[in-house]
Amino acid sequence: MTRPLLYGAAIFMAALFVAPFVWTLLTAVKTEAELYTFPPSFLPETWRWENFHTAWTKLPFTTFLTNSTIVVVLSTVGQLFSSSLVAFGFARFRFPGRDVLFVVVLASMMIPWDVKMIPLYMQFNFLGWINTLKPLIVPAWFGEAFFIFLLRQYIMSVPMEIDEAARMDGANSWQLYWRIHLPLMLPALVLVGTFQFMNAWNDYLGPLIFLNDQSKYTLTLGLSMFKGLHGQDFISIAAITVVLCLPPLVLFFFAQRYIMDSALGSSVKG
Amino acid sequence: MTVTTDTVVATSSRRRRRPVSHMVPWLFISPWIIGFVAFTLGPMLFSLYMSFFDWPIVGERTFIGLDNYVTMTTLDPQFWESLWITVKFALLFVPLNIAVGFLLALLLNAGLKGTGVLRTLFYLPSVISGVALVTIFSWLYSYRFGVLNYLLGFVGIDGPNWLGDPSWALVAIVFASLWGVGSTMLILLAGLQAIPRELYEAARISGVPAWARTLYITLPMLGPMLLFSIITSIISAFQQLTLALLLTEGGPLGSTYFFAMYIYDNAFKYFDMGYAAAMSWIMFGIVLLLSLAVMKSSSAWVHYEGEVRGKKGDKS
Amino acid sequence: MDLMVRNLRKSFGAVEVLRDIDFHIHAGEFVCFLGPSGCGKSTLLRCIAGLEEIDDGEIRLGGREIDHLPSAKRDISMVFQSYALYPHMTVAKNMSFGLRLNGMPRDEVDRRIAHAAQVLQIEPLLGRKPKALSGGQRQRVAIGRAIVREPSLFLLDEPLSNLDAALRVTMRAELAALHARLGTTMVYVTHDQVEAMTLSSRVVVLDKGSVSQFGPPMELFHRPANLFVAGFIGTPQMNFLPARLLRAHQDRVEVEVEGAPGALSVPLAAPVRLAPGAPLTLGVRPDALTLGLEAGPQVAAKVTLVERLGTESHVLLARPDGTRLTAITDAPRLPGPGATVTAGFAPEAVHLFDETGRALPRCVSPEIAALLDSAPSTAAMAAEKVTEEV
Amino acid sequence: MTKYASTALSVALAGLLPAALAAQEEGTLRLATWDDEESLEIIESIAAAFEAAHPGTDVQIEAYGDGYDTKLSAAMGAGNAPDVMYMWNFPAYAASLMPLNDFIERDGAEMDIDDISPALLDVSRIDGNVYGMPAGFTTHVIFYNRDLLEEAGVAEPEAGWTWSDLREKAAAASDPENQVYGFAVDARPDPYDFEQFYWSNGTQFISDDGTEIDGYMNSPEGAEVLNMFADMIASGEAVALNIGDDVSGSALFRGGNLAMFEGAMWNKGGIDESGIDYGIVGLPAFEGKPVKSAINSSAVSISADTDNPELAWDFVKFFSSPEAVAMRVNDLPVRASVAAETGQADDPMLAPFFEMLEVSEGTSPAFLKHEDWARMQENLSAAIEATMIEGGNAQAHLDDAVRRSARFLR
Repeated sequence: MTRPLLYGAAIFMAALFVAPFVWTLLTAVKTEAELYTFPPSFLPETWRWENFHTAWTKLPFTTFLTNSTIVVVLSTVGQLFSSSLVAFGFARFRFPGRDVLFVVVLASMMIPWDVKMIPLYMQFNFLGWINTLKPLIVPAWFGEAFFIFLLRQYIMSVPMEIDEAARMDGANSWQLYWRIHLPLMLPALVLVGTFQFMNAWNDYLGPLIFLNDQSKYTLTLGLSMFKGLHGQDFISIAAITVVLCLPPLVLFFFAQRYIMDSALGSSVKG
Repeated sequence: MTVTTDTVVATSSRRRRRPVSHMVPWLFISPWIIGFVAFTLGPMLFSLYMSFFDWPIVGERTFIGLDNYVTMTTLDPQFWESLWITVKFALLFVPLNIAVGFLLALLLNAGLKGTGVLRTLFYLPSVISGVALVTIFSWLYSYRFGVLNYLLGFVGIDGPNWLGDPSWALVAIVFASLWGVGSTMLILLAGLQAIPRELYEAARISGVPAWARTLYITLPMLGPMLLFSIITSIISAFQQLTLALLLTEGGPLGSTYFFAMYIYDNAFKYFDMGYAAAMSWIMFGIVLLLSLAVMKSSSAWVHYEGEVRGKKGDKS
Repeated sequence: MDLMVRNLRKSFGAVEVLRDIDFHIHAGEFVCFLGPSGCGKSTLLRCIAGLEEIDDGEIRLGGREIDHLPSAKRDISMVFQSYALYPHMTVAKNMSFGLRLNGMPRDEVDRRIAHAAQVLQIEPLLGRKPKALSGGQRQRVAIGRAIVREPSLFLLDEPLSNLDAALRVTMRAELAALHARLGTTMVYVTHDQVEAMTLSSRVVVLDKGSVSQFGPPMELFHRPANLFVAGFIGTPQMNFLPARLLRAHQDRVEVEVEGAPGALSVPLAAPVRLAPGAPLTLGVRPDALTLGLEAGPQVAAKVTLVERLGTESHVLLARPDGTRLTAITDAPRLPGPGATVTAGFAPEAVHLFDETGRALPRCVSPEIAALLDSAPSTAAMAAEKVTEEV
Repeated sequence: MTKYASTALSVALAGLLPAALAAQEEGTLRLATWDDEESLEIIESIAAAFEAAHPGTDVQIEAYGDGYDTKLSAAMGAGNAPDVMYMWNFPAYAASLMPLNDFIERDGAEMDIDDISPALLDVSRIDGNVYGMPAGFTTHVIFYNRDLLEEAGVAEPEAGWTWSDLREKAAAASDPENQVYGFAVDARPDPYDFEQFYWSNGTQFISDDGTEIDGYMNSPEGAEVLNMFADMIASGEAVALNIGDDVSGSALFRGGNLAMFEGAMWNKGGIDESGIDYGIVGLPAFEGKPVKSAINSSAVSISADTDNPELAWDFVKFFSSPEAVAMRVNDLPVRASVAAETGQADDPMLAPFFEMLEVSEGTSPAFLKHEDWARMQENLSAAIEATMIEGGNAQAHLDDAVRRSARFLR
């Protein structure tokens, strides 16, 4: 295939994917009246950058940001550790019941969240965790099926001989996990980290159900407060949306090169 | 308890100990087991229990046996309509999601300049939270004020009423969900990265054309990640809720009234938790069967480099 | 140290992949496990390495029973077919990983790495990651990783199979030199008989999960213990013809070859107890199959192909019953394809096998006998009573 | 002037009298609302006034926006409901709410219960039990754009007008080429609000005893309502809302693209901000029939499981007291006295709301009459939407809705 064709495709796709974001950004600096014109006005008459500040200070967004950060950081660390550990257990050992258990792992992805919610609420209420950030953090320390599955698939693409070599070198199972597989999983771990970060950052139902007090709210809950039963504050929603996108985007921009930096591949085969 | 079963299976009559202790695998997966029992199994069984009740969110609960299941399959036309809509959606979404994700991953793997930026741009929509994405799409698709039809107008196309026309709304939702193809793309990209370059070089030297290299090297080597993407796509197709709930509210004329949304409505609009739980279990069953079928078929097309040896011995 | 394997048995589920494995490798020996793919040679190696659990039998290294020990405690190093280098570690880290895990002091680790790197000539590569190495370099690193641990036994699983032909020859020589230098016992798995014949002092030939013959390379060639070894060792393959025992004498037998009138009198090293008329298989290596011989029993065959290789030529023949034969000759004038020729064989060049495939004790020429006797381990082998015939 | 004076006085009185009684009632009171960020400030100031009057109490406001029902049902299902909460869907939640009859009987005189319109109390009454005290309300009216009507050369609407008047004016004002529409018809209205048109045309969704929908939901009068709206869309007099985009009528009105628009108090703030020159008039009537409006009330209820019913009741009482009601500027006062004192009842921009409240007494919304109404209503919504999309044929769609709903009436 010719390069120019590829570049053309790449630019076209990129434009397609960026358009919604640009549109949001432009909306954020418009006046409300400009939203409902036809033909649509792409550029605002005046760029009202103060919309960002206005939206941010309408509600205690700095508090929300702190809460979101705590949830995201703690849950991501926990998720990376626990899911990789469990994935390694499933990928590299044979034990009775393993395959059945793994189907259970898969199955646990398939339960609609809305039905689990009330029992979960009761349980967290019993533990005294309602209106704390714990329900949003602690479960991540026990691994999540999606990530376990993802990492297991990755580990299974690492030749078994690497493990055998390490075993012959005297590595026990923990060392095999910690010193061989964890570094090898790096690209997949960055993926998991990104996904978990995004899930926690954008989670709406969890915080809605488990948090009561505004001082505990996360950013998405704050965002949703611009949307009442009758009508919504489009400009503020757009402004906060843009702000909300930036941290994950910046993080992803720096993290993504590790996804490409797979040590595997050409290195293990002759 | 688990350890005991393990010892029984080690049939060797000899004094010899296995190289790896029986306990070790269980230690590795113990976080998940604890988490599963604590945060999933209980709620799951509880919802199964609920499904045999007339369970309003507040007030009296009555045991009604299988009534919920009987009602939904024999008396409730919406159950079948929603199921059919969801199946249609899955049939459109799963192949497209995989295909687009794969093509984008290939594009990013082609070694173009500025790939880092492209990757970020492709992934951008996945970063935007569902609620915000919905707002954006309602502007894009808007019949009167929408950018999409405005742009289509330039090329002489009179755009359809995307969200207002029952025959277009589902398609519009499929397109909108494809904006979130970023995760599939990344997963497949990570898989592509793990394919040894030598395989391509060898094939190129033997004069295999590019399309054939993709078909005969890339796809088979990508097996594990493709399998993952297919199964998770199926699951997410069946659980599709946000877009239907916020973008079309199930309309027009119920044409995007997904199964998951009907579950949601039963739970939070009609406050009928028993019925919602029963529907969830039906959906759970369907998705589980589909996934198992895909898994089962996968042994024919997925190849694992590091498969644990002695698979046959596993059964004993 | 010496490696002793006794009555080893291994199954994967219902499939028995190794049975009655029994041999003794002396300290300092270089032994190859040779056999076609699927014969169990890699599994046997992995059992010794501790990567597979054995179902029965015992493995002793230097007299110490190791079969119940985890791999790391067995004092064994292994070089994998794919090298299995740790992709995320530099060459130096790859080699030192095992040492560091065992808590070896830093300076000792450094000393050993430096030494191994010097021996293998990979000093400039120490800071690189495997990705940045060529196939041959990776091979050296894999060997380096094995030798720094200074084990009592090296296991090598087809270490040369991923290299190109020229590099393979070089590395073969280097491996031999390395063995000479280290003096450590080495066990080497290969399906390539050239490697086995050139490198090892003795060869374990495996067939369908059991040891077919264990002996020095020349012993396998000149005195194959059975049909399998006879057919497996030597290129082109030995020719086999159905035959029948006419009469057995003290030091020789008279044999009639199917389709070849007349009796062939074959000398034997020891008497056999077989009834006249017993079916035999007669084996003759291609270079001993003479075309157009005047005397003795001969078989008729049609030439199907002539391959001229310069110093010699291979003539491929087909008998009327479909049996295929190969003859090697250095005669300049050869019959063309389609011609019918007769092929004969010198009695002292033939191998005889009984109905079960076991070889009748062959009488070899004095020169060859001397060669076989000079092999270092023959005496020990005799003492060992290695009778592996199935 | 009088407004501020009276408010200050009431706050002072309210603060002094119960303060002595409430001194020992301390603790945290959880208050759940569906308010968005804009209206939240009002609740916060009311809560602050309550805290000032009840030293030692802390009102924790929990605002869930449009996630309100999801949150509340999860909390109630798990038995951890807030002490006091906004409420409108009484049939769904009644089992978890505390009947207020005893409290009202005890304190009714003190709180001057007769000042509150009975029509508003009716909405929170089930089987004779009152489950919530109204704090604010709105009825439905027509907002009209003076400039657009003038341009079209038609007179401004006046109280007592009819739908044919409206259609005439709408037809005159419509100019779709220039994105100007005479009226807006919501293709997916909230059936709760939509029932006002059924009432105005002399019918209702479901029989008074809640056992029959055939002949009600699909009555000829009902079909007439649907067909009329569909016809307005088809003839170009009105623009259809909620088919293909989520641009709201109030947004179009604020943008000057809409001459007339049916709305409620919650639309008024935004319209005021837009600077459009507009007027308000009551809903039009169907020829020769009395006009009715839906009543949307914000009531506050007490959880049946609250640990502190007395404190919760104090708060509810305070919330519907004249001073708190006066603080709620985003909807209408439930107390006639407050409406009169603040002059709201005479304000031409508010009077039509009160007029609509007066004429709408005695209506009973469908959801109070049958526990499965929420499910039946889904079929009705589908029928309305289908009629609007198809441009008519209401009778068939309504018959279908009745047929699909029949199983809930068993």
